[in-house]
Amino acid sequence: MKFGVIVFPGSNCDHDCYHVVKHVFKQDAEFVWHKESRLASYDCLILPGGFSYGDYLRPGAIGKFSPIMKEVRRFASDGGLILGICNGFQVLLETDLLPGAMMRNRSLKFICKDLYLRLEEDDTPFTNRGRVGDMLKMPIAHFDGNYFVDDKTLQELEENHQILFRYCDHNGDVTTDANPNGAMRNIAGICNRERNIMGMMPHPERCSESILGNEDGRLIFESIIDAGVVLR
Amino acid sequence: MLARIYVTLKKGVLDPQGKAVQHSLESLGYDKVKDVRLGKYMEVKLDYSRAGESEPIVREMCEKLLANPVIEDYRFEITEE
Amino acid sequence: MLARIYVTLKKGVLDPQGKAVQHSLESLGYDKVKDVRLGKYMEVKLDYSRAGESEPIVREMCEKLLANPVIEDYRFEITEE
Amino acid sequence: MRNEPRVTEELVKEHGLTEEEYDKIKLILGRDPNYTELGILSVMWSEHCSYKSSKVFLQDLPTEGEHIIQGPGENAGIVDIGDGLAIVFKMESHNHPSFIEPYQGAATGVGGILRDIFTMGARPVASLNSLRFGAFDHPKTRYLLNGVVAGIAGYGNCMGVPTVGGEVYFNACYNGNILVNVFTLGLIKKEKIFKGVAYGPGNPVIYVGSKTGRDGIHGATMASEEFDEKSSERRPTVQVGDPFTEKLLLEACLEVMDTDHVVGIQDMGAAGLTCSSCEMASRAGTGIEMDLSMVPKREEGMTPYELMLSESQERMLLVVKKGREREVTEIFEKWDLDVSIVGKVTDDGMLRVIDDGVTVVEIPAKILAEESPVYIRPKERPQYLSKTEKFSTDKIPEAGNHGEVLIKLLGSPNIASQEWVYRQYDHMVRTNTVVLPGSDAAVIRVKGTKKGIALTVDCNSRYAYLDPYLGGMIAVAESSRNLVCSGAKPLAITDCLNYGNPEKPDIMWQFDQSTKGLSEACKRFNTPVVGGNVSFYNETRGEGIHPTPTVAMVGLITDIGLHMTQWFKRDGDQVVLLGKNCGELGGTEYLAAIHGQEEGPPPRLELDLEISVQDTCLEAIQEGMIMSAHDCSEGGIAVALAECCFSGPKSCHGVAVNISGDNMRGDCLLFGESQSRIIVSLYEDRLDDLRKIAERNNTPLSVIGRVGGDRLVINDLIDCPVTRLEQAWRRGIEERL
Ligand SMILES: Nc1ncnc2c1ncn2[C@@H]1O[C@H](COP(=O)(O)OP(=O)(O)O)[C@@H](O)[C@H]1O
Ligand SMILES: [Mg+2]
Repeated sequence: MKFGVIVFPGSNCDHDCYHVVKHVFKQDAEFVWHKESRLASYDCLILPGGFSYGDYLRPGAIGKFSPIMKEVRRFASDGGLILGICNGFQVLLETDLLPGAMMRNRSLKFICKDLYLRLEEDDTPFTNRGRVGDMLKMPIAHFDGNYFVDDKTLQELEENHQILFRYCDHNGDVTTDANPNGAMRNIAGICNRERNIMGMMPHPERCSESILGNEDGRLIFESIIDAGVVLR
Repeated sequence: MLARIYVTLKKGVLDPQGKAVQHSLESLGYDKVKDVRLGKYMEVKLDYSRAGESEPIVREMCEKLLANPVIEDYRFEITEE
Repeated sequence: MLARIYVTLKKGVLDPQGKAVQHSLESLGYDKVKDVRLGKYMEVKLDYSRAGESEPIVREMCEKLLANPVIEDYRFEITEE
Repeated sequence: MRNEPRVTEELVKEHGLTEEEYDKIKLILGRDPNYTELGILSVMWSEHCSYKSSKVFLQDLPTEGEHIIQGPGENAGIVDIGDGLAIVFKMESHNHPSFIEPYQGAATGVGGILRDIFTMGARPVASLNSLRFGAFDHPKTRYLLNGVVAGIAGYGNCMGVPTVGGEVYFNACYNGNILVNVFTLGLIKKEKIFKGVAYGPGNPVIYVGSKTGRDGIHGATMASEEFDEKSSERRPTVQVGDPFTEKLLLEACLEVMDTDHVVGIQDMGAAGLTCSSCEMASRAGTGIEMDLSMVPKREEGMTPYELMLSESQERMLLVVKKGREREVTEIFEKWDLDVSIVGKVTDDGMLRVIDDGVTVVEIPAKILAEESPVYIRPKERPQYLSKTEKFSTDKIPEAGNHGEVLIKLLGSPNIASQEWVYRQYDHMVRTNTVVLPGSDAAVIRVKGTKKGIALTVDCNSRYAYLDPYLGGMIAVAESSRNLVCSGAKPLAITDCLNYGNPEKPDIMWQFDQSTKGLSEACKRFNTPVVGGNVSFYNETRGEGIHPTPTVAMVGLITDIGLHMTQWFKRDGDQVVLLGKNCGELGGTEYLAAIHGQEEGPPPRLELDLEISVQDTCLEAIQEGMIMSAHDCSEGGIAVALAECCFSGPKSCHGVAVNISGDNMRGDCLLFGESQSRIIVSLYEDRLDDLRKIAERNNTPLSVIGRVGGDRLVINDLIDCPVTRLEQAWRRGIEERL
């Protein structure tokens, strides 16, 4: 499979995402500079974490105008797979490729730590390797992960099974205490209605190698690679 | 011209920063504080000679970039500098 | 009463956020933009009945907490809500 | 000519130059300096830039060794780690700015140290920070703590460089003078090292990065003065960090350095354009001529004085090969950075600055960079020592309930979990962090090799206060012990030497003593000093801080699979103590936190014993025979054992041990801070192997107990549920905020 990792000025998980798909999962991978106005043929695009444009103004707000985003939209409407992680998720929200917005964490502090996610949907290209109810341990590292969306859209997200991950405790229970940032209904990751775009705040690329002490993130990449094979 | 732009959180959107400031004010002993909302204030200098000219431009800038319509409202005034 | 408070960076203090927004507006084609400065806007509701009463209090709140005197200036207006 | 103030006696004094210094200037120049030149000379000859009080005392530090590629003198030190790779690291202080504006002060400190690393061509891969605040209940402490931590997070996180470790201490001696020391380590290919040199007359000098504003003018002189009420008036000079621009600068510089266009490069730190240009010229034995009209400016009407002394952040100065201007400019423009050719290298050794066609500065670069005055300031043993030395344990009442004391200690801010701090730092970005903050040392892997690098920063300044020489030694010994506990062989150190006013003989004595101790220990551990920083004048209204020689040490793990962590792994494992319990109470956290005293001689350090304990531990880890290793530091063996029980990321373990010390009091045994002790745990059937290693190294070894259950049991002194201990420890800092 061929992955494209979009590099915005200020992206800083671009190398990590590249490393994972290229060296851990042995797939093709290329960096795509944000000023490009043409997109080569990729099977999956990753919008990596970081601080595009310093997160100045709002996270993801300025990144949405990068020339490459036009192509990303076209890629999306053609059904290509797009994975937005952390800041990449924020860019997808600002671009309206996914619904909602990110606000400052409830604690008003940056939070970097491992926590647990409950897998809510296994019927997507990003999660097909798992089963609903699976618990995954993954790190978060963000300042703005407090997901907000209006009530109507929230209901649609629920009804259309677009909520893929929720923050949960070590028993798998989705509780207020397990919510690290104040996100509505403990939402940690969602997809679009067509299910080819996913955004998530936790970092699967940080937990896909045994030397890093946690491999739960592999599920995401393995799912995508499986789905990619089917797509072909 | 100078556009003064105010971006505030929509009614109904929880404002964690405002809450935190309110809390700090209270703990400093300001017991008459009933509510605090935090927003952004921007000053944009524009090379137009009339307010009327710049108004639609500023509106567009707000819609496109300066405010996020999912969570924020905006308003602005345009003055000579 | 409602205090509207504007906190801006002191003159001469670098405003990275404003700079980034300006740059972005420029590359969106708004070539008349000459300068952008970003600040904070706060609305504080106070349980006083007269503006005169609340004024010194608001000033004090600004000095103590709401503005960072090292790099920021502030100004405010007080109105009935 | 322009309207510049006339240089008067008054003005010279305001610039912090003494009469003798000014006479020397006149002698060298053969004339009076003008206003701009006075400004330039005063910053370059300030304590901060010139090390005039410390130079002679630093000469004895060991700086060479087998693997050392670059010692002090460049922007950072470089150590060979094999595989064609080297590590580049340095530590810097940003104490004064952080006290004035904690967020921006700490943030720009991080920005500065990052530039020091990537200016050598290295990609920064990990940072550490060492923070010291006043007493927790001091009215400013919380504000400063919040601001500093947020500032480090704000800058470092945005840059995508993980902050993998550090330390935080609280002590009333820092009430008016906090310490913010930041460290960054980068990775570099050995054949791709860049230096700050302006070789080749005729080569263009290029400015890149943020525009120059009136930021931080006289930052360097500020760092060379005591604080007083007037300090706050200097506030408008506070620099604001722009990590986004720095991130662009980092990527762009690494891209440029990947070509063969660059001759030399240096960041603009303290004293901005002045310092970078004269140092680059001086190192190469050349001169530099600059035209100020070409310098990108943020504000109108800036004078030569302001342009030359501005400390605006996120700027670099490059010398590139003649004819490559366009290629270099294009790369920087790709990254949306301001770039401008501001001058050229000359062969006359002068720093020459031209404004509006007029030469406004003409001073030999060497004079500025290398020939500052040097002082051998008088030193004298401080009075307070004769008081603090009179300490006797007998005067300390032994607390009744040791379990309760342990709980109190675990919850005290200097021992409690520092997670509140490091949770705000992205410590995992770059996916190299194998051991996250929370163990004795952080460990990162080196992608593409089997290797790992361990890093730690340590200093117990209470020890240094009570015995500067010993305190300096212990800072090195403890760093080394922390690295060894993570399975690494120590390689080298960088330091930040933080002290009060060097013009006072007792401060100078502290400085001299602790530097000697540090030096002695570095020689014995074979860990040369490859760079560092001296911060004097950490005083407010005459009150100096404790002498604080902070040490950051870096070590190598040849097989990353054999890294080690501090927490117990399995019930049933044997628990072994390497080293001896001597029960010293002087200078302990117990004495300070429970009895409110800072007295006594600090614990002794026998270097032979220390080395033998470390050798045994490291060998055992490398043989793969042990499961955990933790050193005993603040709070003694009781605290160390408790941490072994609950500090791991998975479940807690209990432990029951029997420890001995000849007839000593319970509190001495439990909370004394004898040096050279490591607690390891291992499978029972590896005990004999461990014994053999210990015997060969002459290391005292005692099998003290076994992992298991859910309580911490020490002799008949302590018997407490681990969860209770853990809660006290986890909440210690957060509860106080
Ligand atoms: N300011 C900080 N930033 C990042 N990590 C920190 C900081 N302070 C402490 N830590 C981490 O918390 C852990 C405990 O610190 P400390 O008690 O000083 O350890 P030790 O005594 O073994 O040196 C270490 O892993 C350390 O790196
Ligand atoms: Mg320590």
